[in-house]
Amino acid sequence: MTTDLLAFLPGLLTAIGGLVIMILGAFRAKKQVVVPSTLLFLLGAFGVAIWQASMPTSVAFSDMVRSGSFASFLIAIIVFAGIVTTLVNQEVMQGRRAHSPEVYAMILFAITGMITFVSSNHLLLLFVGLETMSIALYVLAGLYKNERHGVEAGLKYFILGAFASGFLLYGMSFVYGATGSLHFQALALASPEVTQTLFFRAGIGLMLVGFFFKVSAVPFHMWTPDVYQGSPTAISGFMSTASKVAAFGAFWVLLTPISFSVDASTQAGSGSMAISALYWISILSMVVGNLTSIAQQDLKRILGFSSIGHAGYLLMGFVVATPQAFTAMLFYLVAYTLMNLGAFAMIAHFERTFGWTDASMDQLKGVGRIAPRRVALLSLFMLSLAGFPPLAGFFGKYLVFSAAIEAGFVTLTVVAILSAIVGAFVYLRVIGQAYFEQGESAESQSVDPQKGMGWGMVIAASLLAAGTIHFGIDALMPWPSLLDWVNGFM
Amino acid sequence: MISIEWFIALSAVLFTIGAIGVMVRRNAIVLFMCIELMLNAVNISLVAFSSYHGNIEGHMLVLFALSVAAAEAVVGLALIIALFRNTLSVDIRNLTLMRF
Amino acid sequence: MLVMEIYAFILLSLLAIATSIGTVLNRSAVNSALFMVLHLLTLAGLYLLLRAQFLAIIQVIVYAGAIMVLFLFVIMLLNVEEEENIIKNTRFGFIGAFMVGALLLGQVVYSLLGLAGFLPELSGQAEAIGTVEAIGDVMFTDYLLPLQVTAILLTSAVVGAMMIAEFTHADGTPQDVIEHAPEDRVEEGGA
Amino acid sequence: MSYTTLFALVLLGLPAVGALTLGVGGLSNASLRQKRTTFGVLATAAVYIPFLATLYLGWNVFQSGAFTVNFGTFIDAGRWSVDLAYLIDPLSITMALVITGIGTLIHIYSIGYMSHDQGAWRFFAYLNLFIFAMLQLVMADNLLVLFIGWEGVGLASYLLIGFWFKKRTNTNAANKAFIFNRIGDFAFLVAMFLLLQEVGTLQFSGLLENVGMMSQDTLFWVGLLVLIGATGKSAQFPLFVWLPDAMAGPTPVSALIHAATMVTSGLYLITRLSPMFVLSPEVMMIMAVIGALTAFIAATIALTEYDIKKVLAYSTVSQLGFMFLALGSGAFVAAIFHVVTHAFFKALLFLGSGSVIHNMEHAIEKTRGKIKVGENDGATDLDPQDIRLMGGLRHSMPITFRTFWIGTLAIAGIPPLAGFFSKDEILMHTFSMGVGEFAGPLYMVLWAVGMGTAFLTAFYMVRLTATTFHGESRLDAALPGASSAFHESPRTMTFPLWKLAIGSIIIGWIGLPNFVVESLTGQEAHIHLLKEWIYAQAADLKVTLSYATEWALLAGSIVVATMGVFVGWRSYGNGQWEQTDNMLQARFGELYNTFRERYLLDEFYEKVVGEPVQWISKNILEPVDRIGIGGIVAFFGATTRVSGGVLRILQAGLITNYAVFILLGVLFVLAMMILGPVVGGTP
Repeated sequence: MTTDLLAFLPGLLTAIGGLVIMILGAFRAKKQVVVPSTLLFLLGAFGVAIWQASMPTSVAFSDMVRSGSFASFLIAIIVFAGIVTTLVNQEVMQGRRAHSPEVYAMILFAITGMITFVSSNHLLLLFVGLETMSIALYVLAGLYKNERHGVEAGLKYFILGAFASGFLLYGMSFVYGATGSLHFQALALASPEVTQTLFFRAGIGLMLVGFFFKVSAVPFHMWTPDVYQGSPTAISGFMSTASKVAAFGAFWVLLTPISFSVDASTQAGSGSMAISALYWISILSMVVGNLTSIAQQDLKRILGFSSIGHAGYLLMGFVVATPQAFTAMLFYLVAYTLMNLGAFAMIAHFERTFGWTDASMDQLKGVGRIAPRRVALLSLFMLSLAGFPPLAGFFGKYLVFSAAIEAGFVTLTVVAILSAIVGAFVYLRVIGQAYFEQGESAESQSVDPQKGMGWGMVIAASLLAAGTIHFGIDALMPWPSLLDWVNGFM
Repeated sequence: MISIEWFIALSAVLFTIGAIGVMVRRNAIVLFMCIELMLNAVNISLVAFSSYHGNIEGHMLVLFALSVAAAEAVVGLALIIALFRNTLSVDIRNLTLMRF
Repeated sequence: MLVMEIYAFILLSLLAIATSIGTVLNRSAVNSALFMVLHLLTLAGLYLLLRAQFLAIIQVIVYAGAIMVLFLFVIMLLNVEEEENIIKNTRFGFIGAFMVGALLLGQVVYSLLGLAGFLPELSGQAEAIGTVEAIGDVMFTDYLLPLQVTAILLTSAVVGAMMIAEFTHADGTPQDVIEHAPEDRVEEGGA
Repeated sequence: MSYTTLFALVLLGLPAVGALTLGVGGLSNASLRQKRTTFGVLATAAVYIPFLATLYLGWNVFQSGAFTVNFGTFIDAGRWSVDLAYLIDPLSITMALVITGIGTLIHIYSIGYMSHDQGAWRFFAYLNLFIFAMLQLVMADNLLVLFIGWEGVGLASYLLIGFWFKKRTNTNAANKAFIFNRIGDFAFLVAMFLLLQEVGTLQFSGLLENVGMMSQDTLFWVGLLVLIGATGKSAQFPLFVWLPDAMAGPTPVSALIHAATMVTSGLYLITRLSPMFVLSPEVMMIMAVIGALTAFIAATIALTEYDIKKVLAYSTVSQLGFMFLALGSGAFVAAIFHVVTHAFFKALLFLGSGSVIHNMEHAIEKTRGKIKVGENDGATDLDPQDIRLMGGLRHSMPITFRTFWIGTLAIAGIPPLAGFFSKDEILMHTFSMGVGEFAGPLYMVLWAVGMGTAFLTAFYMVRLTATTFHGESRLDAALPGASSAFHESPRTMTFPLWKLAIGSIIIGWIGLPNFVVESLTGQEAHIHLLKEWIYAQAADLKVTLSYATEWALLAGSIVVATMGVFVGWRSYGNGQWEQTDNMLQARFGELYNTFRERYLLDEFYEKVVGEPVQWISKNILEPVDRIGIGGIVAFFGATTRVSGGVLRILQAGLITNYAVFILLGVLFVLAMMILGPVVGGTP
């Protein structure tokens, strides 16, 4: 029992943390108490996850949950995203009516769900974890309940999320029907007679739908920009990174053995078909995500569409499905988390500092003159998202693309590079808007431009910026790099 | 004895009806009920598989899906109430502030 | 006995389909919800046919009893007006939705072809696994972690629902749904 | 760490350190930014010390041959890996000497030029960044490191063109340069992937040893893609339109980046890969045609321009065209030779023009200060770069005047100035190809075009110089009394002018034609120093002409250049630009107008590329999300539209639509899973 609990310690810590914060909230605790205690629990979970990541994979709770290496590594990323979100959120939401202690309880519950989701070894636990995460996120998305934008974001996310999880559950039932088990291992070891039935294949297809929805791949992406726009900005950053890390990690473990261990050489198993579906969805996501972002005027929507495009690149890893693609995907997840969180955090900060009513591009005009250093930070994250060397985003893209080339997916890579070029234009437009355009200075002057970043923002932004730069070049450094570490998971 | 495909076919029909409902209804509450219809259709197939396999895992999944549905209902209805306070209706056509 | 089961299945499945269509097509949300309750009851009957006694009971108590009552309560609370005739207003959308649905059904049924002859008999274990004992047995051993996570899920759902549904005035005092809703509506009608 | 490694580190690292120091220093403290001279001196040091390091390394290479400096593995991808390595050989040393040497002079010049600009700190940081990236580019031992430098110089160029970003046209120019470069970069990237696929390495020595492994087709495609990459960066037809606009940047930038160094990086790349290119005569031919075409088109446009920097910009494009013609004719040494000589005289001309513009601006502003408002409204939009307003500057700016003439004669190809030797060598190679077997007649035509362009070059350069410096001052007509405010530029600006002028005179002597001595002594001669120095890297094709022909060509070059200068002087010598231009316009009519309108290339891009792209994104991509992503409209189809009134429920933003899309996606995925993979799913 103790070993079981130890294996699930990060999840345990965040769950208990959530309950504690909830109780603190009930006793009307001050933010000065709530935020540090949230951080305390998260830091504890982070430390445990990092420690566990260096250990080999083990299972606990009667084979229900995995811990160690890969799973713990992803947990660490998720918890890191939670830490940054807490730091940013406590600052940018200050003074808003929606800023109650329960927000942090919900963040912790969401992280508990993600941890369960990403480390599950059983479809039932996967479903429960996913729903725990989703329900907390529905609430967080609808946090600005007094504004129509907020309610709209929450309700859209909720209805479509419930709709998509219906498909996921249906797929699980089909797979269960075909194999008679919900265990990942049982699915992976299912005989070819089972896996080649239409029924099993349809089940995998329906489960893919649930997965595609969570990572917002086209055409399951429509909710993404709307929800990111309407949610509190720091929360949007959290949703766009942590929940995707969880989904990619969980489904990698689930899907790759099932769909690819099948006799793919005969092209008759569900493997090649799953690859085919993933292939086209990946292409669609990259193309639609990047192209549509051109026409956007709202920064948060731009990031929404950009995250759709990034989901396309990450899906490439699923298509290629080699060990190299696996490490590339893990690296890309780290890079993506850092730069996307950074971009959202900077936008959240500007929204607050300059009193923006929305995050449209026009607001950014001339900000580069008032706050050059902060815009430089934003530009750093944007450049990384665009894939400029030597930042983490470039190296991640490079790894994914070279893995695809190695495996012979030339067309896919060419499409990816083309769409990345299109995407780069959008990010540069944002930077250009901030630096080269004249702003209506009257509006900007009404706020004190010298009002800088608070401690939370400073810590968060410097962590993210340092990570974005560091992971772009750490493979060149003499000391052991992230890539070496990640390689060890295979 | 009834063969299992009848149960699965029934679940497919009910699932489809629910899905069609999601596409045609405008009332957020009814729309949500249609999603519940879909979840229940899944439950039938799960219970059927479980009973025919003689394996309890399906039953357990239904049980947990049921509690998840309950939780979703709570949050969903809360969001619908919030929508009503903002727009004085539960018509999802009012949810088009953010688009394009 | 066997023939009786077949009759019962046909009756229940037709009822289930009819009530689900009723739920989808009814103009009034209240009627939809009532149809839904009926639907859930027929499903409970189907569960009994499948020897899942515990789930049948839970279906009636939790789903039909609790969840649907919550739905009805919200419908009554908000006192939403009936939708205009949904069939007429969205005729073409409806045809389209129907076609998409038909395609989906076609695909699923096509994938079911592989099921012919697969699991023809109810398992002998079916009786045993449907009982409270069997479920309770595994619930607190093998499924301990999902159970605990579900507890967190329900907690967060309740807390979240309170955060979302509780409205406050600018001065921080709670605001009642009903308090302003009808008046506003009158104003709207007057304007 | 050996001394060579240390010096290589200094050479490659110091500009980066400089850029970082200046950038961080300037960002951190507003009062620090005012110390403009300090910034300038620091920046100059960060280029001058590398110059000395390059000299040391060059001496080493001369003594003991080429070597590589490896700083470890850059990327290890299992089957192949890329090192962070730098190649120190005669070719890279030559380029590095040009970059750091001319870079130093231009940095010194900038101290004076930017002394009144608030953004000087930024300027010097960018300049150092550029030097750093450019050195990465030329010293790289493999294509990936080169590509990093390639992108880096693009970035620095973008930043510097848009340096005065408050003016809309400047940012537009910066964007234009960026976008046109992207086209080329993309082709280059694809070429890199192809090479990696075919050869399995990006390292130059590995690549060039294995060129034999590649099929003729692959060679052609790789060559063509690299050529397109170079076309973008080196401003060749049809991608050259960004370069004239890039003159929006400060003049030292134009001199350093857009004349002397960055634009030659395409040439450097092709020369570096020359053993590969000579195996593909088709690509060589395309290259030669592009070069000749560019040279001619740009020269004709330069003939009609009135903006002093635009003339020089088009002249740069034209000279780059000459270099491409050289590459296409297999004259790789000559191309690099022309890069070196051109770097000197074009930098000289640009800095001279900067000096003139500086003077004009000063005069206009000072005089306008005296005029009462409303008295002379026409004076408010005087363009200090317009040569029609200049004239007579020889009296007030004697140093600029003299050095500018030296530059003009050098570019015109008057012996024994620098331009003569390199240009003559290029044309000789083209002629030699013309009597060769492959596409001989075509090369003959190209040679004729080259000779014509050489004449035009001399002609328009004299037009520019004479109109600027000779005749009477015309500024007085627009702004009375302005000419009295003319003055020579400060020492920091004239010092580099003199240095460059001397360079423009003597630098050509490193490439004296061998045949001159050979035909006299009858023995093999080695007076072409540059060829001796870099021959191992630049796989020059042999010239197969008799000494008599070569002498004749030499004489022909001299005659053409002299004719150009003479005719130009007769037409413009006394400042009679107006009559001559009108006469030319009357004589050539529509042709002249075509030159004047720059062949309508900008309009062409606007219409053929710009507008369709805008149209697509506005009319197709934008509504894609709005009207419900095409498919749904198509699916619900015409019936929906015909019956009308229902369309609003399909508008995006509506959950229903989103659900429909999810369902369509489900149908798609299920179809894929049930019916089997669609082509493309598996490699």
